[in-house]
Amino acid sequence: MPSLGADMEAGTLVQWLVKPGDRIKRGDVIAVVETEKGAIEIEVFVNGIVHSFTVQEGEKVPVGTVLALIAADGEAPAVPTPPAIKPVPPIAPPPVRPVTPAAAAPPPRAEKQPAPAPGPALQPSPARLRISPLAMRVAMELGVDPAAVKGTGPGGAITRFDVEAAAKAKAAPPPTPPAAPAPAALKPARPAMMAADKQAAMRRAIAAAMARSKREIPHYYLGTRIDMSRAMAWLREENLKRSVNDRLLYSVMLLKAVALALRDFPELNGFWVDGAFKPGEGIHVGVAISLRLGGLVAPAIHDVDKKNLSEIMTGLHDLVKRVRAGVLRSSEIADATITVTSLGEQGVEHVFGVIYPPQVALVGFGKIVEQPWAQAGMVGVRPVIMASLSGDHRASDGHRGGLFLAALDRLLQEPERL
Amino acid sequence: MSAEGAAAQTVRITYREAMRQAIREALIRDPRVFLMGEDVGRYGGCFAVSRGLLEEFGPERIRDTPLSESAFVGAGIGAAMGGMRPIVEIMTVNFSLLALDQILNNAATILHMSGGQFNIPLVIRMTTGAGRQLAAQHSHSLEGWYAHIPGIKILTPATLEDARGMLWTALEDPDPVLIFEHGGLYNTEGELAADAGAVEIDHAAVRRAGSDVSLIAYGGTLGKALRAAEELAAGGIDAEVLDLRTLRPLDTESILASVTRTHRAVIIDEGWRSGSIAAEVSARIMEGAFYELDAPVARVCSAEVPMPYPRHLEEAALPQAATVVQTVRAMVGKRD
Amino acid sequence: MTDEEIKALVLRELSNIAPEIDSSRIDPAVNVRDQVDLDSMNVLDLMIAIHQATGVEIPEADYPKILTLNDFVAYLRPRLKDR
Amino acid sequence: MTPTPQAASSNHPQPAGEHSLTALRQMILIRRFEEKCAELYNAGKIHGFVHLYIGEEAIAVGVIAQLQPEDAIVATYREHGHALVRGVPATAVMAEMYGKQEGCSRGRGGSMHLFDAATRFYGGNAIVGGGLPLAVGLALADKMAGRARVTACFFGEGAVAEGEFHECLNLSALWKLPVLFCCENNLYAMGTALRRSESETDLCLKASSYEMPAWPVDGMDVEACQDAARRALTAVRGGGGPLFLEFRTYRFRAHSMFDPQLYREKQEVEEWKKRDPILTFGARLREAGLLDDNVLKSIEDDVAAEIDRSVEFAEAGTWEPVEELTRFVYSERTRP
Repeated sequence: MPSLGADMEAGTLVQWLVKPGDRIKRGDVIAVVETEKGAIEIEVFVNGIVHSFTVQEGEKVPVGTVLALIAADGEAPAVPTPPAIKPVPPIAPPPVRPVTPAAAAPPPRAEKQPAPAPGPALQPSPARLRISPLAMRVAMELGVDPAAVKGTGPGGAITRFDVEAAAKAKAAPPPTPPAAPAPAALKPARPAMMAADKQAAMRRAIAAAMARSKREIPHYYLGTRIDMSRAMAWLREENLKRSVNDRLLYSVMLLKAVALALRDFPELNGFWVDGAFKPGEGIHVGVAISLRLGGLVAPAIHDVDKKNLSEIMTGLHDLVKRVRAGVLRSSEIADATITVTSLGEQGVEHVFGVIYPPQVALVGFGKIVEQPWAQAGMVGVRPVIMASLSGDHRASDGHRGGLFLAALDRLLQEPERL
Repeated sequence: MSAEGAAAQTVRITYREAMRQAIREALIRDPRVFLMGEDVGRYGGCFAVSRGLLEEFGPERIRDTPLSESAFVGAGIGAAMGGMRPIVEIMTVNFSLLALDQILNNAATILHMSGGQFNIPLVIRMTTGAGRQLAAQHSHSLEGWYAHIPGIKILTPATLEDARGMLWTALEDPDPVLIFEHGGLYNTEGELAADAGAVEIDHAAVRRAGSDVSLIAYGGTLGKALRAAEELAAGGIDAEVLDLRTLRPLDTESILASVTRTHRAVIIDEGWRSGSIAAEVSARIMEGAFYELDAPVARVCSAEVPMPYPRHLEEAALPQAATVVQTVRAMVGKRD
Repeated sequence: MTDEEIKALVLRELSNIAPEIDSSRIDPAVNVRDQVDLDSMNVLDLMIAIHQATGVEIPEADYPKILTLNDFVAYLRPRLKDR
Repeated sequence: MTPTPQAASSNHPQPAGEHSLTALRQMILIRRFEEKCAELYNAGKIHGFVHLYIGEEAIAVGVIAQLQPEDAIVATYREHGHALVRGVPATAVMAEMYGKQEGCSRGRGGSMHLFDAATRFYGGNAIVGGGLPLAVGLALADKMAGRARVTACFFGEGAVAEGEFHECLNLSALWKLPVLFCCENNLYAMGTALRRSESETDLCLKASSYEMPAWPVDGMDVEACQDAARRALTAVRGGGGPLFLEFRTYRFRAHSMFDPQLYREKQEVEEWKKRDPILTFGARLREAGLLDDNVLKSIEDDVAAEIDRSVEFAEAGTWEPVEELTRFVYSERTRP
């Protein structure tokens, strides 16, 4: 059972996606595990053949428990010789919990016993976490899960400083942005956690994060009306050219415009950690997605400023699907450098959001409504959207925030350049 | 020592004078010692280190040689085997290549080839380094090359104390010792204890204590490292400066101890980066302090180009304090 | 395709998108979005699903004409008449 | 100064009995020892490069016997004969050929690096020309210390093309150092004939350009070698500065063990073999009534026994433990 966060002690194996005898290769998703944060796909890091399951669907087991035995490639076919396989003891303190983009952690290591019984061997995980050797050591000492630590060192590496900050934060309010499971769509073979429990767990997580935000972050709020006529006209034309599978939603334009505007306002893109602002390594826009049965998550689309609209659309589409299926990757939960929330679908015109700590800004969009619009002494009717910025006054000031919204407006007036 | 005592006992002196005092002291203390090299006598030394010594000690002990690096370096080896304690001066490290055969094939190997029968108590001094617009045949820093060779010792005095004190210790050493004097240091001036004398040559020295990063330097780069440390201090980064002093044998223990204190290391080396002593130091840190590291080891070395003549290009080619500062900042990240 | 088949198809795809709905309680004459919480992504997903199931591609410009279940039937019927 | 042709060959006064037989025995010892080495090389007992002196024995025997115990010798990689004549025990030389710990260089040098402190035998230098600066230095130490010693420096004619040859002849002449330069001109530097590598093939002319006496000597005639060496040593020891002897000789065997000798005609080798120093000297001794078959047989038997002992000694020798691999890189001592 991989550790998917510092606070995770156990998980429920919801579903095996392979069966004994299946040939698997590095990168395959082999199981789904249910945690407080939702269902997580478990990826393998070895090639081989599934030998046997040691945990059955529906079982809740501690982190570190061996879930399955995999015979490495090239070994004798998996003869059922269980005594030859020595699983690691449950909850052995995981030496390293490397979590690369996919949240799946490696299958735990089992040792190959020497002759006589040539049992299948499990491979150690080659997954890498960008963390300094010292930080790793300190993380072990402080009991911090490095996978949950945001790196600020060279190339985004996790340093001792980051680990110590995370340890401090852990001692105080919950460190991570609210992330929640989506119980509705997932149909586990044997539901392990009752929907009500999950709801409650997610509610607690949101409560902690939002309370911390309002307690710690001195918010300022700015709003501006943006004429969307050019953007919407361009989008209509564009979508005419596209098949239904490739059509764009206008929210994709908003995400791209936010990301591009952020390039000139780095103080809005990043984190307030341990009394200092740490700029984000990229522009990873968290998209607030509400769940059908309540609650929300805000997973990130990475490097939005570098993606074209189609790529963002693909990312968004995929994200929404998986959020609602309850299957997210931990990097998507942890990496967002800013959050965008759009509540226009619900019909509201104005949104003033609460910043997800440790982020320092949130951009809100309301509904596009037709409004009288005066320009150059003439009054006309235009589709208008209300854009707002919730800023952390420790990291930025209203003046810069205002300039950011103005930049956002300018970008949306040239939709063809997005 | 009381403050007034200390003040009373220091003298203002240049690196060049400190070195000259060291040679003079050796000539006085040990009749086996003599100085040999190109223009060490009448000319007074290419960098004026030996000025006045010919008059004091005579041509037998202050020997001008022909421009025959291989012959007079080899003669130094032979004389050392014959019971003398020669100090051989080579004008610059670039010229020492003409004597590389003698240094590597003889000085460094005879003890071993002879199964321990013949040791070579020889000291070879030479200038190294750039910074004086002397272009590509007088400016290189090849001490890292020499440090590759087992059988010899490599000293790089960077301070007045070491300029004054390393020579005697080197002369007492039973094996060949090469002393690299950075040309940019001769005119540096400062206070030196009037009774300054021999110093040990086995250890690196912490020239400035710090907790955030270890700046590992030697010879000509020590000053740059110290300047960088001052600038970093103004930005809230507390750098430790370690002076390697001896490049062979390297004081690995002190290097590892420093990195264990600071968890980050930047090595500043006027040699070219590839295959440099900086590379060696870095490798030792990996081998011995990997789990202490909070960031990859960084190196600030000379650009991989023969040293150009114009000042701006020379400066661009050399490690500079500003580059060190930049490197450290990127490594440490933003801090309160 | 009969009207009932079309209705069933739309309801099936709608259930995939919003599993919590009780499709038997959808009023065919009332705006679907007033009965089911659908955002624009859900609407797009529904259009894609219908396209995949029937081959009919509904242009964006026609979205305002298709608000109720009955509207879907009316819109799709002539386009599916030979299938 | 021009070569002194009168020194080219001796007038062969009657060989003195005991002394002459000793010389003959030494030449035979070298010859048989090296023949044994070739055999042992083929048998896989001796490895690396092995350069045989066969044909040139008269030079080592002629010169070294004239040296005093306190004099020094610097030789080349073709130095088995020199070591044996100098008095390094055949056992220690053979053990060194084997690489055994009981070898004269503790097995660390092998065939090319025979060293012996007891007899002031300074190698065993395998860089052509590289030994000359050592000899200059050893002589410099003697001169500065006021000791009436001479350093005999052997090298092949190939070294004449090296800069170190010219640097050292110049420096030693300039400083009037007591070096006896013994050039063993066997006409081929490996496979390159002298006439194919030197514009001026008169080596004495080169040496005399440095204002030092330079005499050609018949290197196939042990008495000529003895005579020239005796007179040269007297001159050098008297403070006249260095002296250059060119011994004209020929090696009968290949340069090293793997050498098909494509560079010279078999006929040429055969011609020179007629002048085999052992045969010609033996014939003269017979003429003088100092040698007959019985005496020769007893010499040969005695030599064979000595060589057998050396092989037994080497075979019984010990391999240095690998734990001691890094000894003799630096002198072993405890520092204060």
